[in-house]
Amino acid sequence: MQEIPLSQILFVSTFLFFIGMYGLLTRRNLITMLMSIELMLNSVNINFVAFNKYLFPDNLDGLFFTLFIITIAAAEAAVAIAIIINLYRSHNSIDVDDANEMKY
Amino acid sequence: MALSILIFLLLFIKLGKDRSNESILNFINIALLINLGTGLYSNETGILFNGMFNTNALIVFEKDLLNLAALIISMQSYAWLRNSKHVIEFYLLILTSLLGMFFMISSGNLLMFYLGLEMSTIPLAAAANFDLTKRKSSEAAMKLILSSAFSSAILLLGISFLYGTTGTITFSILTAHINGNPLQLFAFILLISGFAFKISAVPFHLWTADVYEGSPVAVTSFLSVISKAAVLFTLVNILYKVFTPIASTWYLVLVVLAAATILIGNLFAIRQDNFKRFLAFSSIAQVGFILIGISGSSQSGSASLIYFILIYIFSNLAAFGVVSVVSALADKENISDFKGFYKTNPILSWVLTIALFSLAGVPPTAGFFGKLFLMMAGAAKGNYGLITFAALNMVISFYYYLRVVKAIFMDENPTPIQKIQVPTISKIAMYICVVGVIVTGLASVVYNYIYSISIGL
Amino acid sequence: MSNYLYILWIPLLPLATFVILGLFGRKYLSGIAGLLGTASLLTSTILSFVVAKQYFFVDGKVNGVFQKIVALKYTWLEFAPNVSIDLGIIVDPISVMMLVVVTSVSLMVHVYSLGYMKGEERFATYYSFLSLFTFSMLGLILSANIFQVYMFWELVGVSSFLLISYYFNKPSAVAASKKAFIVTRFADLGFLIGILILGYYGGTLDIGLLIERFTSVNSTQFLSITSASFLGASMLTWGLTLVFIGGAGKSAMFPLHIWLPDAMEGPTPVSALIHAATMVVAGVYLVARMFPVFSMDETALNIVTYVGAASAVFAAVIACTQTDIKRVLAYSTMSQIGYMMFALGISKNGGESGLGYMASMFHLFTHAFFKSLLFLGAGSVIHMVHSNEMKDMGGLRKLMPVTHIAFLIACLAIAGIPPFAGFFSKEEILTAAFHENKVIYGIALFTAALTSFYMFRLYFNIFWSKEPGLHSNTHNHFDSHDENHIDNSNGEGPWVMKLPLIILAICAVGVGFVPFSQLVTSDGDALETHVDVIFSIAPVVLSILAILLAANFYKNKNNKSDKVANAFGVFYTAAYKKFYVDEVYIFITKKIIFPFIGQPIAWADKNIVDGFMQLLAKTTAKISELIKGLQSGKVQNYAMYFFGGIAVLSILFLYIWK
Amino acid sequence: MNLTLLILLPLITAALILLAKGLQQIRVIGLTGAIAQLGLAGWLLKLFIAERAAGNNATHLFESNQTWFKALNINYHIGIDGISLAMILLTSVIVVAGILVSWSMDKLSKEYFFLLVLLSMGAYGFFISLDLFTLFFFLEVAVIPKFLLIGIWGSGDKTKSAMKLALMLMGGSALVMVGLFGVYYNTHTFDIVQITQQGIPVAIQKFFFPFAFLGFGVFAALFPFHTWVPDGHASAPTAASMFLAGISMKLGGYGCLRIVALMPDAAHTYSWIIITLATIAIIYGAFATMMQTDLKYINAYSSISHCGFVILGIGMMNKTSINGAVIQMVSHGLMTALFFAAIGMIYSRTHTRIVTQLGGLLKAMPFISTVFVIAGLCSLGLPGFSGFVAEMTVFMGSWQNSDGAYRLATILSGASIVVTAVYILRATGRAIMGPISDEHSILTDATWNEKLAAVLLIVGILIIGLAPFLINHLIMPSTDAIMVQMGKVIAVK
Repeated sequence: MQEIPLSQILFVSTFLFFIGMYGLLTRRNLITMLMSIELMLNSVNINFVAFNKYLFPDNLDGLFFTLFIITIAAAEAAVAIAIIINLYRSHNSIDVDDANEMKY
Repeated sequence: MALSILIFLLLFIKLGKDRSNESILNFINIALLINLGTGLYSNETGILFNGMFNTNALIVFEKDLLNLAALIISMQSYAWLRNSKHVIEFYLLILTSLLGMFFMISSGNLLMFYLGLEMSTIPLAAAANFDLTKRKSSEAAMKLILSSAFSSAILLLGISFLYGTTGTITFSILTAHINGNPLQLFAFILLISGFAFKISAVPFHLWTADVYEGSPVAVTSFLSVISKAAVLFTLVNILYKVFTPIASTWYLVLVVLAAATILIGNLFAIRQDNFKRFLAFSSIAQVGFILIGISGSSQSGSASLIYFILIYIFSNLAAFGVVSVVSALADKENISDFKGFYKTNPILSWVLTIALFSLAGVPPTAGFFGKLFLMMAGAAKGNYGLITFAALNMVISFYYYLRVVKAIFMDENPTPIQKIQVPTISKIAMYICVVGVIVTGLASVVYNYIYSISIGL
Repeated sequence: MSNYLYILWIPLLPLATFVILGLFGRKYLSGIAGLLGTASLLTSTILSFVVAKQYFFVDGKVNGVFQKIVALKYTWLEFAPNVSIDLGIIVDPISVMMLVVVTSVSLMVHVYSLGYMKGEERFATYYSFLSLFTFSMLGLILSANIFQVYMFWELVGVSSFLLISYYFNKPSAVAASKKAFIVTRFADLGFLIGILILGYYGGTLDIGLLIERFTSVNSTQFLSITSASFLGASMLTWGLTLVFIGGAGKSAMFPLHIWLPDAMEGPTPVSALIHAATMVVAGVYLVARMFPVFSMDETALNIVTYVGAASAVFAAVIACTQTDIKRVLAYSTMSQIGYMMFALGISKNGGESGLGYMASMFHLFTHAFFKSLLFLGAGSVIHMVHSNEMKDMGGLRKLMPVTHIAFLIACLAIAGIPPFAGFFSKEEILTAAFHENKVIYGIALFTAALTSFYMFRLYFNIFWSKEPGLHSNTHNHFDSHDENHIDNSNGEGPWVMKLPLIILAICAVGVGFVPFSQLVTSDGDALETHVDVIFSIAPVVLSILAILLAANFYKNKNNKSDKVANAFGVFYTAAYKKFYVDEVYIFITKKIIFPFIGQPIAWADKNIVDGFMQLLAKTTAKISELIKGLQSGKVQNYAMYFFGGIAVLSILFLYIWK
Repeated sequence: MNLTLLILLPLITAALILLAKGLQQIRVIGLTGAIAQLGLAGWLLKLFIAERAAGNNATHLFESNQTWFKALNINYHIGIDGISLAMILLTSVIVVAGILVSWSMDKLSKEYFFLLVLLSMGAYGFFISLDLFTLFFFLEVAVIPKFLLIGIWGSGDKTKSAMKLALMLMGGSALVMVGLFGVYYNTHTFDIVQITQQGIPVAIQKFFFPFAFLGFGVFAALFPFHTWVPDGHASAPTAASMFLAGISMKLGGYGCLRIVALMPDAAHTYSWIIITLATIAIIYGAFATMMQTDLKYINAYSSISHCGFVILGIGMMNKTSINGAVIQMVSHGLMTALFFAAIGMIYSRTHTRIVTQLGGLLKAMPFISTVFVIAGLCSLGLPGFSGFVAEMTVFMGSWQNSDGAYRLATILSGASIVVTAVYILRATGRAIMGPISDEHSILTDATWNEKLAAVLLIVGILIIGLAPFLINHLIMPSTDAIMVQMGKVIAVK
């Protein structure tokens, strides 16, 4: 079996990233937005792994980084969801556009 | 280093027992004081985790600044915390994020830096939501967490590209591999945007105002002073140490950001009525000046940055101190509420006024020196167009600072804020700030020390 | 020559009086103020007579020529090396002559005022101002430095301002004082620039040096000033003309005369002192002082001549039509000064042809006495009648005999009837004119005739024309005189008012016989003059005819004069309206300067210059309003902007500035 | 002696004022402090003259130079020459007078006197600085007190005027700042003395001179940056107006002079612009004044016109004219302070400043009216008062420039003295003379403190006016030094 070239993987990751961004910018539901951010983070993970595997296989910086990203993403998500829950308590909705009292 | 451990210690001590808020608060403040003291005395240069965590005189000094700020903030928020149920949690969050900042400042590679960044951000998002019942508070937290997550995603993308092009995440090695090819530049821009988001430089600043307005005053001041300061320190470290090969590029980036930041910050600040929001935009404008200073990319550049941060801590916290007391005890947060403030609360008014003058950069307050030195550092590059632009923007900033002074002293108001009984600790904090504001400038020894320890390009 | 240093006391005494009265007069000294002032002035007068004796008859002459003696020179303000204002005292024929005139006339006025101003509320202030004026006038006379002249020039102006507006709650007086000050100020500007020019080219402000440098034809200064020219005229001409404008302003030469008639709003003794005898001749004095320089420049001299002549006849014509007696006198003053001016204008420097100079000074000398006499007489009349208008007077000869005689003498003197003083001086002037310039001679003759006509018109209107006692004094009372003046019982007033009249009357007869040509000449060298009877016939006869005409018109009440007036028609009204010069001025100031310069500037300052600053502020605010949409409050837009920012930066740095 | 005393004394006074209790204590302390300043200044004068007599011909006397910000080579370098000494004397006199006229200021008196003293401190510091940084520091120190003084104790549309004043002055100082940076980065020092020794490259001068000069020009009410003057002065309380016109505007003139001395080549290049602006200011100010009806506006606009003479004298760049400029600064300071004092006294009694509503005040309040008239006469340049000396010296000096355009400028500015006469006499004729209205006829004359203040200022005016050689001897050597360092001593023919 022959290897998948780096470029294609990078393409996938970039694609993923922009999907994530698209989701973030268009979706109204906070949870969905959070998920799209996760997508972006994952695309970054793919980057790291790919770089590490293809370009610099001799040390594991990339992999470590990925691990840490995953952990922190989890933490972030946890806090974010907590906040969203609280937001739901106060606003009775998790639609992002309902939360725009503060402007200008 | 020592400081961080200390923090953890007193965190765990508090977790178990439950005391009356006052005692806890006093205890914490004392602990923070000790912490600050140790910080001032521990001055060793060292490297841990093979270069992931390093420290030296400069970094220690920066940490001391942050400790000082943390102490002042906690003293000021006394009035607010006294009758809140979650004191310990609050401190847990705040101090964790402080610790995160320490990691970030003394980080030796991108991974450590990223950890520190997140460690400092996420708790703050939670803390922003601390007024659990307030709608604004939760909205602010939501905005903060979402946009910071987004920004860190961008940042990570940048880092990943950087890694991809250089093959390392260690600063010391990184420098050698930077050759300014397009992908690297792009990565760098992503990285800078991540920073710009944290220090809320235009156009990455939009979350600032809302979050500042929504979150509790203590958190706001923490955000506006400490987290900003920490990120700026790191930024300078990275720019001056790591990205030296593309200095010409990042100089231009900084110029663009600075100009935009000053202008937009000022233009928005003119209109604000909510005091926290007003301070948010004013602090944005301040960041613009700081960026000018950094762009000087010289020893005096970084020195003036740190110097300004010190002054900024004093002056901004003095302002926030007054605001927090007023909002906690009189539940007023609008500038228009401050009309005729002088009649009822002369002392607070003077504190606020001096703070604002210092922010505006009026002698003999320290702000004058701070701003002037930033500008001087920037002028070293000979880019007088930018300097003139900034100087004229200072006039705009004068307008809105003086507007507040005008409200306090000159405007008539049938129902001014009633006399406020300021708790002793907060009072002490304010006095510390005021003294700082006045002394830091005139006593040149401060600046000279900072200069001696700070780094050039 | 420091043995003239005591001259210093002559101006200093009045100054001291001024200071003392000015500081403490109101409160403590209001009783003795008059006496104090008079006493100090008496001393100065005596001193100045001593000076005159010493200078003219003891040691003024050095081998037959009167010297210019600089008795004092103190550098007061140094602009630059050897360009400085030096306070100095110059002693030469004209200054000594003026010393005598000013001090004695001023003394007379001081004495007279003791009665005339008695009981005034601001009696002390009045005397302090009088002293101030006397001081400044003396200072002006003694100035050895042209800038010093300018200083005292201004001081004279301001003291005249203060005295005219003495009745400060009387709007017309205030207006008159303003007018006087501003018009003369305008002229002074010319003077100042003239000084700057002369000083610049002369390299000094010292009059002696200036004269010395500008009269030696091949001195570098003279060459530079004559070679430099502007608008076709040499700088010398410009400088002198501008200086003359200054003089013309003070001496009320046409067209800068408009302030003089209004200045009559001041107390009458003041008019006698300032606006008849002393200040108004300052212009003549100035020209005489600079005469050697003037004589180097034909153009300037011609200007002097024709302005003088024009003013002389112009004023005389107007004088014939006025009904306010003080105004008549004012115009006659103007006309007489015109005489002096053109006499200077036609003169040459030194020798026989310097006759005009001598004549002019002589006329100045005599005129001072009889004109002040006329004013004081008029003052007595007004004091009694409480009105300035001829129609309120008449037939007073019985009621006030002394005044009547004095006034008559003065009229004869000014009309140039021998052997009164005016005759001699006027004679000299006519002779000079006859020799130099026939046109001027004609004008002079005509003016002389007019003079005697209007003077006697005045005389008859006051003292004859009606039957004694018929005059009504119920007419408009001076609101400046309070009750104790209004009753007629005091007749001609106390002896302090009569005495000066008598003394001056004697002078008006006597001073003609002063051997003036021996003493005051352009070059200090004595000048032989002889009264040529044949020559004198024409003017004298003319004057007498004019007097008879006046008698015919006005001796008894009749309407001949009105017929003549109607015969002249438009011309008469024009003259009566002073040829509308005032109107022109008012038009220029009120209708042109204020609305077309002042108001636009004031408007522009509010709306354009300041408006621009306002606009900046407004625009800033506006912009911040416009862009507030950026802060939409929607976190997704924030992310969008974030992304946009990255995009912009990337484009900038990856494609544009790479 | 140690010049720092000049700064410490006001500081101590201010501190004591803060500690004092009650109006009586406060104002007594304030007055004592002010008189102490006056004494100090006088003593300084005495020492100065003694030094000079002893043959000490150094440009600056009583120099002292401490390092301040070592890293940036910023020094606290102070010292005085004749010009600064004249300015210091002026300041001290005006401070005393200002404290005296605000004797009965009962609204927030503590803050009021505190700010006044602070302002004076700024002025002193400014005048003794020989280091551009220190100079700039004190320049800005003197701004904010004005804002508060006008905004809190002012009258009319006070906050707007205060804001306008503060912003425009700050704009000015911003420009100054840029200029100073330019100088700094091309000479690596802020020290005036050093800079004059090593000189500044001409190209640099040409680039940065406009910044610095216009910056100070804003303070000196240079056209078209003068619009803060009328509103500011009109709204300010009496003492503040006196300080503003008497001291602050002098900061500008003094600064301009120093800048010209620092960058003579650039100044020479741009002198025609400077002179044009100055001439416009003179004429324009005079005519604008003619149209005013509010006494304070009259004086404010006339200040614009008079300060034009300062700029004119500086722009003409010869010894005499610069002498004139300095004398004019002092003279105008005293004169305008006197004027504002008189206006303040009138206003506090009649509660109106509109000329047409006044009249015949001479009857009710002879002293105040006399003061007013004296101020007026001084302002229209009557011999015997300082105005005459100053303006004549400026004329004389500027006339030395034989260039036609400069001559024209001189003549035009000379013409302004006529206009001055017009508006002064209009004001006097309406307000002081003429018939008095009944409700004004019962008003009282000046109180002892007002009299004292007025007399003090008048004495100052008279000293200059009657014995100009005194001040001339004081400043002449310094102007000589300036001319030498400008390398163009235009010897008067």
